[in-house]
Amino acid sequence: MNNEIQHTSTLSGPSSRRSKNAVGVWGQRISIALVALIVVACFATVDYGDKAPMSWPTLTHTFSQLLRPDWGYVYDGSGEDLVSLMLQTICIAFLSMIIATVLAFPWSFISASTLWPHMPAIPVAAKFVTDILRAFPELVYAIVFVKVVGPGPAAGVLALGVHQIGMLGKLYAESIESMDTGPAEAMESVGANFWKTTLFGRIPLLAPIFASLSLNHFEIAVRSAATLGLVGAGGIGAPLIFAIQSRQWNRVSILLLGIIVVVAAIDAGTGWLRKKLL
Amino acid sequence: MSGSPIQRSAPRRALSQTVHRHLWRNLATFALIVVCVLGASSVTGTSLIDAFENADQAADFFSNLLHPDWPYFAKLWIPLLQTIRMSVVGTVLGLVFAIPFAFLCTRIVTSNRALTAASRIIMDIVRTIPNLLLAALIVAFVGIGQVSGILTIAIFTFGVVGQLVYQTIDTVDPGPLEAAHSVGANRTQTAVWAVAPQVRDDIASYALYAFEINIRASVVLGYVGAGGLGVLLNSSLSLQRYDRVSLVILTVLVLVVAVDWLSGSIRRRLR
Amino acid sequence: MIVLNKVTKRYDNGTLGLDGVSLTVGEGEFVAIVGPSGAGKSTLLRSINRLNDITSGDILIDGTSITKARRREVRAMRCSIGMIFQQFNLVGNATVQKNVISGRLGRYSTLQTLLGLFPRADYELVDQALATVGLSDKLQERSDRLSGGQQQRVAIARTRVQEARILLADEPVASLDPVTSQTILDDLRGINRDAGTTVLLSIHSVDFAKQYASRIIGMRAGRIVFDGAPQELTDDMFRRIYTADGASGAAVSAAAEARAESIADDKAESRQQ
Amino acid sequence: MIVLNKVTKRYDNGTLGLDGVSLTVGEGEFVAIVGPSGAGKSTLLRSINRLNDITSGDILIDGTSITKARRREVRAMRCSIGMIFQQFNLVGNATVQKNVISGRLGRYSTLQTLLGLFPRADYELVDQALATVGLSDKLQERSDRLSGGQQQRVAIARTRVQEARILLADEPVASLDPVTSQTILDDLRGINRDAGTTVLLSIHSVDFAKQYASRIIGMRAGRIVFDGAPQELTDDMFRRIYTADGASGAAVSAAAEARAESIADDKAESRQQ
Amino acid sequence: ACGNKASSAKSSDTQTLELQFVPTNNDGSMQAKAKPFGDYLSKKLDRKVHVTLATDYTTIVEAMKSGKVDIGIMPPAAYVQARQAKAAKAILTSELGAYDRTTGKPIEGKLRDSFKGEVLVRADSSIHSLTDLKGKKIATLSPASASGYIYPVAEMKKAGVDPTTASTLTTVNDIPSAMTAVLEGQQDACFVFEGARNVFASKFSDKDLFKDLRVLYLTKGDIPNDAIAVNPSMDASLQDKVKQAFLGMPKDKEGAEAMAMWGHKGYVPANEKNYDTIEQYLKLAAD
Ligand SMILES: Nc1ncnc2c1ncn2[C@@H]1O[C@H](COP(=O)(O)OP(=O)(O)OP(=O)(O)O)[C@@H](O)[C@H]1O
Ligand SMILES: Nc1ncnc2c1ncn2[C@@H]1O[C@H](COP(=O)(O)OP(=O)(O)OP(=O)(O)O)[C@@H](O)[C@H]1O
Ligand SMILES: [Mg+2]
Ligand SMILES: [Mg+2]
Repeated sequence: MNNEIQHTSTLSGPSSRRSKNAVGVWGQRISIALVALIVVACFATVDYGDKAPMSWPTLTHTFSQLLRPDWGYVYDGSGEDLVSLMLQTICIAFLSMIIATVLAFPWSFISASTLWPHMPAIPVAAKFVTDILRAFPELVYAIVFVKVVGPGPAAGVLALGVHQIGMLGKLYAESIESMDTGPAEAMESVGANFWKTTLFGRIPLLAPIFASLSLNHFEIAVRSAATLGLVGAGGIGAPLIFAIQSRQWNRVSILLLGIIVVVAAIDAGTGWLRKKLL
Repeated sequence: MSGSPIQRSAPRRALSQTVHRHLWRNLATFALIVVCVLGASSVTGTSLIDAFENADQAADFFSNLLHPDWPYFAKLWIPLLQTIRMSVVGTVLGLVFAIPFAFLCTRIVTSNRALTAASRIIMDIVRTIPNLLLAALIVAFVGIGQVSGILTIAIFTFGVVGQLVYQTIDTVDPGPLEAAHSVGANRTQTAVWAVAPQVRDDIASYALYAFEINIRASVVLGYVGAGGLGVLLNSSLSLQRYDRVSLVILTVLVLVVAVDWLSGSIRRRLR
Repeated sequence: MIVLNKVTKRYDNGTLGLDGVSLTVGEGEFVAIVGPSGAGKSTLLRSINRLNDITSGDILIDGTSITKARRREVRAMRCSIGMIFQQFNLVGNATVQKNVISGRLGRYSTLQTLLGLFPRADYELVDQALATVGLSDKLQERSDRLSGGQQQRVAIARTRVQEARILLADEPVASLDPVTSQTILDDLRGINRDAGTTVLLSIHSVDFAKQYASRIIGMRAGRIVFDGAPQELTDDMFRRIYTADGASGAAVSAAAEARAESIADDKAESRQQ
Repeated sequence: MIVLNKVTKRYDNGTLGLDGVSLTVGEGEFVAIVGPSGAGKSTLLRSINRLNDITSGDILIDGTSITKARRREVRAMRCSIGMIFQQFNLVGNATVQKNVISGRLGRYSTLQTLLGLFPRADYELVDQALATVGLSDKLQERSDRLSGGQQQRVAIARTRVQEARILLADEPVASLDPVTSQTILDDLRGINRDAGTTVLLSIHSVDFAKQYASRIIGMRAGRIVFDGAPQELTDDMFRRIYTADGASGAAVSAAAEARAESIADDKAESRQQ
Repeated sequence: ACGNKASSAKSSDTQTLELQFVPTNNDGSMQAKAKPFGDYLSKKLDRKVHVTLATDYTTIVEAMKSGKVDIGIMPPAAYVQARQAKAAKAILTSELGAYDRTTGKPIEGKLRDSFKGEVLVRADSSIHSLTDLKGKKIATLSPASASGYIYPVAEMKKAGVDPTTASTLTTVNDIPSAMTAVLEGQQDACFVFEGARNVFASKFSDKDLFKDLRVLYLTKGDIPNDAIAVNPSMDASLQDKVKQAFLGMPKDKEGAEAMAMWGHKGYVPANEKNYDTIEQYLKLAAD
């Protein structure tokens, strides 16, 4: 259908354009085919029989336990109950999010390729740094920071914070790359330098996006608290892991409930803030 | 210029009429954040000075990683392929469910507020469950193995990508949506025709972002008997074989860089 | 037939977009809405196919209230109401072809849309529409790579393929040169004459309004201040629409009054020849 | 003085935006650029302050090449070149005031910008500029809550406070009613006469171009096809600019030719009176 | 004046002690409570003791190396690594309840400072000796776990079967998962600690672990219980004080309660020799 029309095109441009497009189209098709092939191959080679038959008694037992949360654990004044530990977890997650935001924010401007049209090497190098930060699993950071500041919430804060610089840095940079450049262009046209353009033409548009990405990572940090339990870095992680390992589903259930409540609250906050900033 | 009435009406310009219109509100917000940060640091006992003083300990740890055990790669590549396979399948499964669900979470495909709210809550809960717990629950139901690993990854991806996608949908340019509405398109058509093109490159990059997280998540998934790089990382760590840890991390780094490059090139193409 | 009954629209921030507008537009009319910037022209057009919910009053399309209609009904009604937007509202990273064919979305089933299976005849319709606006060569171009006027023409082509019975056009020729503008307006008049489509357009050029419309509505500050045949739009009327008690800023009004007068005089002169 | 020397701009997708344009605009001139949609008017204006990099040729501003200038120099040069964009380019979620004062960003230090400490006189300048365009009452409104014409006027106010020596305006009155258009154009002429600012504007209304400009440039398909005083823009010339070998689609050109002729005739008639 | 003030301040010269507990086997009765233990020790040692719980073996070794943990209660394999790095010195070993080695049931009132590893198979399985495990699927714990990996693997190698090449090893998170996998037939055997069936019996509502699972093999080597280790740089008098505090715990109501939360029944002085076996086995299992 489309071919018919392409002949009637009157402004047929130089022939090089057409061949370049053709290469682009073929390149695109080949890469799509390749990705599809990989996906299909992955799906095809999984051994789906490699699982135990669902055992209904286990299922019902687990669920009946999950539905009977251990309410006694919510608060007992010992400082090792859900409320106290959850508070600690929230503080860990919040601080790590702040650290990550504060550091990832400037870094994302260095690693956004659209801001460095004349020096493409800089964003590539900056992105590589965030890639390295992301390549280390959280657990490794946790071990390192326990070694540095000793076991406790402080190690958790640092571990999550450093890990999230890499994650947020990437997402921030990508949103800078895909933002509307019109307003920034207008600032540039009055002779504003990079900083002024950014302050007036970019940050107002990016603020809501960055804020919601950061808040998402606040939530992710709350979830990651479980990993911190592995190394004794504070929060609800350790009790959660102990409860899981010993199949104390009613304890798991109350801990999970705590996390859900907190995350839902953060989520509500996120929504409100996004609406305000948009 | 002929603005005399204005000049008269604004002989003195209070700060509140300049760009500092919300100065006090903004300062209060800032102060609140500072207070929260201070409060949180005292609860957690975080002190950056302490961290910097002991930075040599971190250096000590990382110096262990400087000598990768290259020959070990011979044992690494099968778990590597397992990890990639698990991540690919898990991510794709998660995405397949997450994208339509993300549309349900916004007011674009349904006007039923209750449905929207319910979808968001479901997504919240799914997203909230820590990986370790998710893995434990799934193992309790379907036993250990790859399938459990894939299910864990898929559910996690569903939660994370779903949220990112619905937040992106909330911020698309409403113009094309209006245009689609104005020709009588129903909500699904609007979603497919006016929203999807605007968010497709974001979805692509979130998908790759999730894929990347999933590769690292296999560290946790090693626990469910799903194999993969995670098992190697964990055992090398606990046996203090840092030369092997280093090789595993380097492998992950290569994957991360590759995914990042892919994400960048897809976005460039779509932009 | 479009009937507006005491329609008031107040935006969330308190601005009064429409202030008790009552209006009846008959089948097959060609109505031009003129008025100063911020008068409420866009608000009026957008209320008619309910892209804006109105605050009070009622709007009837062929006797059915669109303001009270349920969603499915609104959708069905919109199917036959085409709209050209002031800001074009194209999907920037989709091709021109995709943007144009989206004008027919209301006719396809959801499944068809998902799969992108549209009849060949529709693609031909797209080609024709693009030819009418002179953009055949941009069929597969991304729409954000077009010049302002070209984007506006894509938006017009989109409405053309919709084959609607009512056409709302919000400044369809604002970004177009005089010759292309005429082509487009001639085309709208053609649709109006041949298919009996009701056309409601907002337009800044009073000359074009007079040349094409069978009826002109003048708005200012959310109210209708003139409603009549083109020849009834006297210089006095012109002055009343465009100048008055400071709807677009008190400071400007005195100067504007003078200017409106001079424009009116010009017109009077050129009419005398 | 602006000198363009064999300037060619080819977009990444192969489209030729400008095709060997040479042009000299003297200090204090008021030049209107006319031409069909897609002719390259926006491309030309955007090349002058280097928002577009050009493919070949050279552009000199007061003897200095902006195409070869280093970034700091470009910035300094842009400080004295104002630009009104066809798509406004406002920051949608910032207030009108913030958008307007951003026109003076080139003059502030970075620290000042960071803290938002601008001189009181500048805020008054903002108020005056908004008064000139009749938007005093929208000072603290978010700019995406404005009507199309109001947004265009905010963009104009932004350029006004810049107090530039050269003004590039890309269809500054496209979304404005005739009276407001005249106000704006009068204002531009005032700046041109009083401060000696060079004004280069693209405009679709040939009438306005003739009325205000001291020189008219006609473009089509990336080339300059007319360059002369308003009175030299004969009907024949008009025809040559707007119709010819199918740059905006062959299908439309025959009809357009006829139409251009009729417009030209109209003009001839009205001039006779 | 300033210096005087600082030295006279009561708490500044007695630094907080950092104690981390990484349990060997979470036997289900363990509670994730650190406070009571910390409070008890604080009182006895007359200085603040900060207690944390963790499950990862690496951290405690690294943290002891960097001096950020002063007292570590850790699994034997981790202790051996810390000892090699000269970061830890065991002063005590914990005591746990003993098991009857024929029935697998606990023996009332009897304590032991070491335990063994178990290889479990399905009761109806055709596997009857270690060599039968050739070509079979085995669920193991982390390769740093003494009972869940090191001991059984080392002893299998001694018996002539190298499970790392001849069998398929699958690492799992926790013992219930491993036992479920064996019960469901996903795996043919699993490596657990002695008494695991007893400990987790209550978690399997529909299965009788003693009927459905059979002990194929009990490791020959004894695995010492958790080591209570201190930083070698700690001054001798403090080391002694710590030792006495732990030894006194079972006699003290408060202390006994704190211990019980972690499943410890008592403490005995550590014998470095007991840990040498692990060192050998670790080498054997690793290569
Ligand atoms: N970013 C871009 N990428 C590719 N081609 C472009 C781009 N911008 C403009 N063009 C093409 O360059 C040509 C000139 O565009 P330009 O915007 O200069 O036209 P114009 O004279 O301003 O038209 P209008 O009056 O419609 O605004 C057009 O054919 C257009 O399609
Ligand atoms: N989303 C909105 N929120 C608040 N106020 C709005 C919004 N959209 C428009 N307005 C206000 O409503 C009034 C009427 O706007 P409308 O867009 O209908 O004007 P218009 O006649 O189309 O003007 P123009 O010719 O400039 O496009 C204006 O004062 C405008 O500021
Ligand atoms: Mg409008
Ligand atoms: Mg243009």
